[in-house]
Amino acid sequence: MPDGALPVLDVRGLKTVFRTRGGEVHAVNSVSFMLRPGELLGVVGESGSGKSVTMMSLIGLLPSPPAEVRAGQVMLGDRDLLKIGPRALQDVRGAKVGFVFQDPMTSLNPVFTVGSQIMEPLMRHMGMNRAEARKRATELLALVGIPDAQKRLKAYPHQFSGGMRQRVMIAIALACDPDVLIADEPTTALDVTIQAQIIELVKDLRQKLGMAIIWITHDLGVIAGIADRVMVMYGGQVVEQAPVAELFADPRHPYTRALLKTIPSLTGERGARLQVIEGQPPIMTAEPVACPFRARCAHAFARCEAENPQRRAVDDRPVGLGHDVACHWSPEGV
Amino acid sequence: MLDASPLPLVRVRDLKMHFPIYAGLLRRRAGEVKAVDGVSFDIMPGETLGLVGESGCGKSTVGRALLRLYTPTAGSVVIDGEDVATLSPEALRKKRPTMQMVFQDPQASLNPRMTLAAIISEPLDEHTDWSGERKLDRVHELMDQVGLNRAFANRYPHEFSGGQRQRIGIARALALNPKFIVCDEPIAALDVSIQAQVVNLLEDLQERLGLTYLFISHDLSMVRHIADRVAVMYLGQIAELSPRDDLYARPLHPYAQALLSAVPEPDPVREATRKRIILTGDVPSPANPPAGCNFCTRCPKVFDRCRVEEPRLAEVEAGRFVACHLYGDTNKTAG
Amino acid sequence: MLTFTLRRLLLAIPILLVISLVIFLLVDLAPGSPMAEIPLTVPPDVRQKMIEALGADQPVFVRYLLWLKQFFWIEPMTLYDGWFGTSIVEGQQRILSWQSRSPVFTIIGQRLPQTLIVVGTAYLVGIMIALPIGIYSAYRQYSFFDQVGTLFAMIGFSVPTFFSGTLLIIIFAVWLGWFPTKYDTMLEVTDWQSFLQQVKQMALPVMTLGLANAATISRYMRSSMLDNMTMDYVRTARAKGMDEKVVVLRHVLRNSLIPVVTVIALGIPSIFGGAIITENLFGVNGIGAALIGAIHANDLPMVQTLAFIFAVLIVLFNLIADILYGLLDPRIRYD
Amino acid sequence: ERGTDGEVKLTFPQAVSIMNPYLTGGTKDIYAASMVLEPLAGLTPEGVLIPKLVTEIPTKENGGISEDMTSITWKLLPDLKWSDGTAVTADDAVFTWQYCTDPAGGCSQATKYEGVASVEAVDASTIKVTFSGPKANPYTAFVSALAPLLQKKQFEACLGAAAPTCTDANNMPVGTGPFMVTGFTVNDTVQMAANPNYRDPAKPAFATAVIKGGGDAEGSARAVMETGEFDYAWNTQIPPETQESMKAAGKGEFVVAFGTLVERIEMNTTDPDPALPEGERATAKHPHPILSDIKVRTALSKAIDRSILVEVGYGAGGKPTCNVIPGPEGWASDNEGCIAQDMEGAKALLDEAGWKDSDGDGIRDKDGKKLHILYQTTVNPIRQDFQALIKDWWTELGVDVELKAIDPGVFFGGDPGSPDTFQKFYADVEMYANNSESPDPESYLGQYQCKNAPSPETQWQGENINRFCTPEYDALYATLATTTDIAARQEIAKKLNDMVTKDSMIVVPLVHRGTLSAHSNSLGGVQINAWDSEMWNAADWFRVK
Amino acid sequence: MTDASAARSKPASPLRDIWSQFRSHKGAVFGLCVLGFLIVAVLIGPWLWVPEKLTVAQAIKLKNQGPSFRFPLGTDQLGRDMLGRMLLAGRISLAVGMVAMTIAIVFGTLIGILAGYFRRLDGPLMRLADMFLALPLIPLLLVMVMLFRDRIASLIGPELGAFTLIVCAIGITSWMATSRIVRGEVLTLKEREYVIAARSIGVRPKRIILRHILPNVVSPVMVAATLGVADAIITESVLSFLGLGFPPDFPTWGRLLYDGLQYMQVYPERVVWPGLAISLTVLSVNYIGDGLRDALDPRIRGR
Ligand SMILES: Nc1ncnc2c1ncn2[C@@H]1O[C@H](COP(=O)(O)OP(=O)(O)OP(=O)(O)O)[C@@H](O)[C@H]1O
Ligand SMILES: Nc1ncnc2c1ncn2[C@@H]1O[C@H](COP(=O)(O)OP(=O)(O)OP(=O)(O)O)[C@@H](O)[C@H]1O
Ligand SMILES: [Mg+2]
Ligand SMILES: [Mg+2]
Repeated sequence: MPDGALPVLDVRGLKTVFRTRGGEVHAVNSVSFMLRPGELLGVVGESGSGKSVTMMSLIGLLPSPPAEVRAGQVMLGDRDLLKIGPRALQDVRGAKVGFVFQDPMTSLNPVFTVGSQIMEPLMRHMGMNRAEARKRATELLALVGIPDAQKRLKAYPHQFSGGMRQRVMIAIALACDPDVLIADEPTTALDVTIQAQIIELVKDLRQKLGMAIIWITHDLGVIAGIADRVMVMYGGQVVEQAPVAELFADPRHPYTRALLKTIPSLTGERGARLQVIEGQPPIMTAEPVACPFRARCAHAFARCEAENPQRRAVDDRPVGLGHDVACHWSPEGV
Repeated sequence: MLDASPLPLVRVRDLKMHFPIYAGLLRRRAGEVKAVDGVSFDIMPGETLGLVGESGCGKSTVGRALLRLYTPTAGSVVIDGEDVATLSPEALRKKRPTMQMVFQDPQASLNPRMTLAAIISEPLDEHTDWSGERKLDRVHELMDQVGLNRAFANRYPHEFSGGQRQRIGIARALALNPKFIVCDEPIAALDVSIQAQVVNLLEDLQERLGLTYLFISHDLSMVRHIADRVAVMYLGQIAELSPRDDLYARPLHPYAQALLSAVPEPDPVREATRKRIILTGDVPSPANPPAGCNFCTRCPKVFDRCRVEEPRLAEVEAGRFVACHLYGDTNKTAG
Repeated sequence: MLTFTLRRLLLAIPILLVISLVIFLLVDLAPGSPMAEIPLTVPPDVRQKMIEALGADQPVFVRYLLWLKQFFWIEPMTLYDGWFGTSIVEGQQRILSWQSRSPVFTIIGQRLPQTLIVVGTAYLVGIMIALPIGIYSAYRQYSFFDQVGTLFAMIGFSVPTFFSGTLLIIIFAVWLGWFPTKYDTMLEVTDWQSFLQQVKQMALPVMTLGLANAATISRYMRSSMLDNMTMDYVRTARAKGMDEKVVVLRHVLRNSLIPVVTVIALGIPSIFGGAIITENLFGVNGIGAALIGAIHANDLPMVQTLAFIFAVLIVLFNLIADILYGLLDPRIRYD
Repeated sequence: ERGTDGEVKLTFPQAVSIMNPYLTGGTKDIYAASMVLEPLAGLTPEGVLIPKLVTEIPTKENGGISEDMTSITWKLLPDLKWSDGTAVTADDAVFTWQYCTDPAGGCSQATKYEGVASVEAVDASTIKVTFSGPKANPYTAFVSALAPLLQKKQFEACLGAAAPTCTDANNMPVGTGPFMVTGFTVNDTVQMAANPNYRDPAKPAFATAVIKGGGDAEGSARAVMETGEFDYAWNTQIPPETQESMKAAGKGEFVVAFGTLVERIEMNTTDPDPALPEGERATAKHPHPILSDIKVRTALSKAIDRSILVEVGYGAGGKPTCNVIPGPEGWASDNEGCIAQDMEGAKALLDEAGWKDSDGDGIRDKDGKKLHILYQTTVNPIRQDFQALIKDWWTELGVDVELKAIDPGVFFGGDPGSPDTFQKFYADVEMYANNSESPDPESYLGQYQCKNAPSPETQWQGENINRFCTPEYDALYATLATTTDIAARQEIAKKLNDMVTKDSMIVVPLVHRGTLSAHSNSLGGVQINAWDSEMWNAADWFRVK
Repeated sequence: MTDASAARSKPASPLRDIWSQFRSHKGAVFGLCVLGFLIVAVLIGPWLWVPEKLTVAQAIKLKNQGPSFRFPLGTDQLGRDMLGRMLLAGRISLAVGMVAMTIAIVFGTLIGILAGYFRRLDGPLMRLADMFLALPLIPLLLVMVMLFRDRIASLIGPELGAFTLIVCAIGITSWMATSRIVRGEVLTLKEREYVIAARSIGVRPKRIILRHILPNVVSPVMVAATLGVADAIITESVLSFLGLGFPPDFPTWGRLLYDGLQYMQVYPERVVWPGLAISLTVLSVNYIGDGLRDALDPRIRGR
């Protein structure tokens, strides 16, 4: 991964809120990250930490109302996706940015054939005619490992198993050779042998097609297997970000550290009890003024109450490119 | 192991659950989906039996048939001395507090129109005559137990993230202090920090209340942590049933081997070097299972006999039951 | 699919027989007699003779059996004779209207075209107005357009056709003089001129009925669209970068149309049944006008036959709606 | 000149069902048929007989009627042809008589041939009708639109039970009238063309005629008076206000035919109390507890202001009346005593009868029984207005009035199983209209004979709705049946009229109603007629240029 | 932010929640106000607005007047005060509309739920619905009225009897659409996991239906209810027109509308008032239904 390459996606200070009856929910607070070409960025974090909302905010997929992107910049190449307006955004979605959602059962339209759903973006973005699109769709299906692709184009989603549907979703997302593929927990609804198939597939495709990928998941095992870099989110914020090996070897944020300890292993020692992170995730009804993790943090001190920590680099690489963390505390001492 | 120990809490014998397919002019039965086709196992009091297997292999169906949410086609399910499979509706209802379930899909298993408090207290409404105050206390207690903020009591399911929703489901199952809980992939949608809490919680509860679990999951590392014994299911049948440590150390059935190798490890170094057995193809349809061994269509070690003769679940080592011709004919069979 | 259809058709036969009996008894029990329109100056004994001549003095069951025979044997055979020049049932009494002494089926044959043209056009027009309104109202829920659409629909429901029809007559026929108020059933469309005239004379009844139809269907369309608008696949379509138009008009609409199409199919029998008040108001000599006339004149054979045909259509279109559902929704397959 | 004026378009609120007047009672059918089928003689608007297919009206003077009044002989016009070109002969008349008197045929005009012993064809053009006894009014058979001539050739196969099955003949009868049927849609449209064999070569002026049916009175009137789509609308009974506004459009005019139609209130002389056992309820066994007293009946009549009723309900289409036989001239009694409302007199009468408001609740009572009256009629906007007004007046008298409106199909249906028929009369008073179909009211007056009272024994059939029964009336009526002198008959009729109205107040006439029809200004020659079909002179109609 | 030891929060009353959401629905509030106004008007109106007592002769002179201070809505062809009649008519029409609609809805929902939930009842009940759909309405009503009018009238008096009969007649001839829709919904709801979850807790069918199924069929039922009110009011007018309805001196909106038709051209206000009243009622019921549907759905309520 050439460190100096220009990022394909550069997100700065993204803020998204939901207006609800109970007031505003600040789901995403000043999230910044960048994605370099060909890189696979893993995003982990607690449920509700704003992973999905962040990604959907990027390309305007959140229903508005209630969602509102308050601030930030999403540079895809040299364009700010938050500024270009809905029409231009449509040209980006599916073409430059592909999206794979968590639930393959409901994410495909039940009344259209799989083929037509794959062909749609091809005809929309690549200007293909039907025949071309069909040909390409067949290739795509074969690419994602569905045998007998020609015939399967005519099948309806309900005739596919969950794993196959997820492959179809991936085929759709890949259809127009996007620069960025965002996969929002693509394997959570599947089980391990199928998950293994999908992961192999994505690895394979990445090698062949060389696009940048954002992979959201709960599963640190999956991240360990495929990611180049990892971004850890908590309470709507990025709390730590590092190359995958560094993160697993030297986690800096108390949350990341705790997280890594909670996971049972398939092969290692089997402890009597799993490590847990005590306490509850924060309720994000106001703009955060303090560290969102402080209530559950073993190392919290006065400053954590008073000031929301900024991301700082752990070493000499700039924030966002190397290893950085948003914490007032550091293992070496404050 | 099956006959040496005291009386099992749950004793399943040759459980079959066939869903009929109707066809024809007079809606005759035209065939069946053999979702579960002859499953036998015991669960000792206080034990956790892990049930793993691919999607659609019939894990949930086993779980539901155990609780008589489906009426089994054949077989018996003796829970705490009573055959649940044949109980009368009223007796069954009385029996329900003993056996509970945590569901797979946290979104779908919660009524979107009920508040969290109402959902959790529903079993209490049904089976106790407690005062509102007392129920509320219990609800709050349960919410604490499963790690839900008390302030959420009046929220609706859609206002929670996936993980939080599942904890509501667990709280509901715990409400009546059951003896036996079927956990149908209860942690699948939870994030890791919560998974740990929940699993610890389940373990605590087991310790404190002597609960017995059937723990259905596809997270093999978690099953390793929580289960005492593990049954690996494939296409409506049990492929291997072994004590946990034996299984993870040395899986016998080719399917169990593939499954274990597919589990990702949260360690980039080891992940990079590990060898996986990637199975090809999908599970055959349970309405039309292959002749011979169920796994023969995907098995990397398949040989001729597999395609004609169905292997029986047999004890090949002490306490280890496998249904595979690789291990030859053995004398003892389970059940 | 075929067997499903056949099975349903077979099942329909006993139901229809029961319905026919119930209708017969009901119509018969209803007070009033075919002599009500006879002037009071006709003395009772003459009335009695007239009733005997009609066969109206026979016991109910005799008349029912006769009617059954006429309906299921003589009438179809008459048709057969007419086609093939045979004379299987020549001379046997067909179902005769008490009011006009003409065969009921001849009258229906004369009237059906008018009903189909006028009421059918109105239904089409109604659908054509309703769908866009429903779609847009749902897409912009609570917008000004939605509110106006709602208002329009509500007015459509709440204004009886006798009122809206008269209002349209006063505006378009009396004040503006654009359209005639009486439908000329003898008009034959031969050239442009007569076609224009036909269009003109259909304008008012079609407007009256179209308004009422559009109101209902647009409501269904709206709510069905709203249901589908929040589905996951809609998000997928947006993520693919599809135009808003494609998302709404292809993905959402196609799914939303499934229930609406069945509702539309269920409404089709009412086309055959005619629009009683509207037909009467504009002098369209359709089935509806025939029915109300027959009811007023206590023309039992006519009422009975029409009601039964109507029942057959309802049963039939229920089946068609089911089949349509299966055709439109690939998830549903009737075995 | 025949056929030069194009098309004449008529509209009827009720559509034509059948073109054979012998198989229908519906006025709409009879009127439509009258443009095609003709009787031997018709009646003028004045109620005078005129020859149609015959050379002259037979009388005793010209020898057409036998001295003993037992036979009448008609002579057909020479060279008379059916519209299909065949000759009209006396055989057709004989056949027509056979047709209507066949017991299995259910002929609705059977009364027209009542008392006819035989009809013979003396020769090809001479018809002799013989009665079973002396017939005071011999002009019933083959007279007026109700009893026209049928063509034997066409109807020969339709005698008796076969009558209803002859659909073609019933719908498209061959006639001698100015028009012949060219197209017939049941309950919708009758299409007609000028009869090429009509006896007057210059008539009719119109080449074709159309009768479109259906809708309501208002729509029919509008189609003539406002939109001008039609030339003639029959029976356009609409409120006076609407009449005025339609007239203002200037496209046509309303015409009224006054026959003998009288809107009246009938008083029940028997007790309709639901508490009475079925079979005794509303029978002569139990006289009415309130209305048996003539004072009460008179008081109720006096309280009504008939001119207001006319103004509200009919306008030019009605006149206040106190008679059941309000016309024609000569037959009507000059009784006008009820026209002026007399509220005070009515109150006094009730006081006198012992009905006093003893408890001050505004309702009179006697012996602890309230003066409560159930007042029923059919559903009809004008009748409901009348009910409202009359209820007001009666309430002012101190009567508690309960109203009920019944579907006309049920009310007039005569179904013995229904409690709501006018014959059963399960009410204290009821309102409807009735008329004599011919100027001579003999059969009409016969209604009030004792024997005609409906009762369970007669399956509740019978025209003596009030169960009025006095020997004097029956006796006087018997003399009417044998009196042949017109003047004497008229005297008797007036007496009979008075007996049921002003003398007994059994029948309380309200309004003498005309039938209101509308014709466009461009239709000439319309002469409205209450005694025969309104289209009686359709041959003379023409387009005003 | 997080406060695990938060003072125990009483469960907020769901009614209050629903009400607060309902209040935020402008249309619903409008509907409630209009309907409330109409109901209050017809309930206490006849006491507040007592039309002058006129003799027939006086009244006739004042017939067909336009609106004025003396007669705010004008007079009819008999010189009766229209406002007074509208108010009286509204009482009956509103009552008939609401009660008949309620009967139809309750009946339809009940049958729909039974058919959808209990497999064995499905066939028979749906055939019953088919049959009712196929029956000719007018003869059916005629028979019902013939058979029962006198009996009911002798029990509870002519007016109340007519009311009961009409309301029942309309109710039991208009439940079919609702029951079909409800059945369809129930069939899918029954397989939802939360219903299975409830079964696994041992919740009795009655409570499953009440708690889990019923609230989820509210929205289609609301639509049906809206249509039901309008239908009932209009059917009542048709019944009155056929002589099956109330005694003729009882005005109803439907009847006033029908009566006014004849005068529509000359005195358009005669049809405008009852027409407006019916439309307003239907419109407000619709909006209330909309609001209620949203208010009852927590997913929407959240917005
Ligand atoms: N429509 C909505 N209305 C209100 N709040 C919302 C809505 N959608 C999301 N949120 C809130 O936004 C926050 C972030 O949600 P998000 O879905 O991004 O979490 P996540 O990290 O993707 O969680 P998971 O792993 O469970 O998918 C959560 O607190 C959630 O409650
Ligand atoms: N009600 C039913 N009717 C017919 N077939 C059914 C029914 N329920 C389940 N099946 C079938 O039975 C088989 C086993 O289903 P089951 O839900 O038990 O699988 P599972 O192992 O729980 O899968 P997952 O991991 O996806 O939950 C599947 O093929 C399924 O299609
Ligand atoms: Mg998410
Ligand atoms: Mg499962």
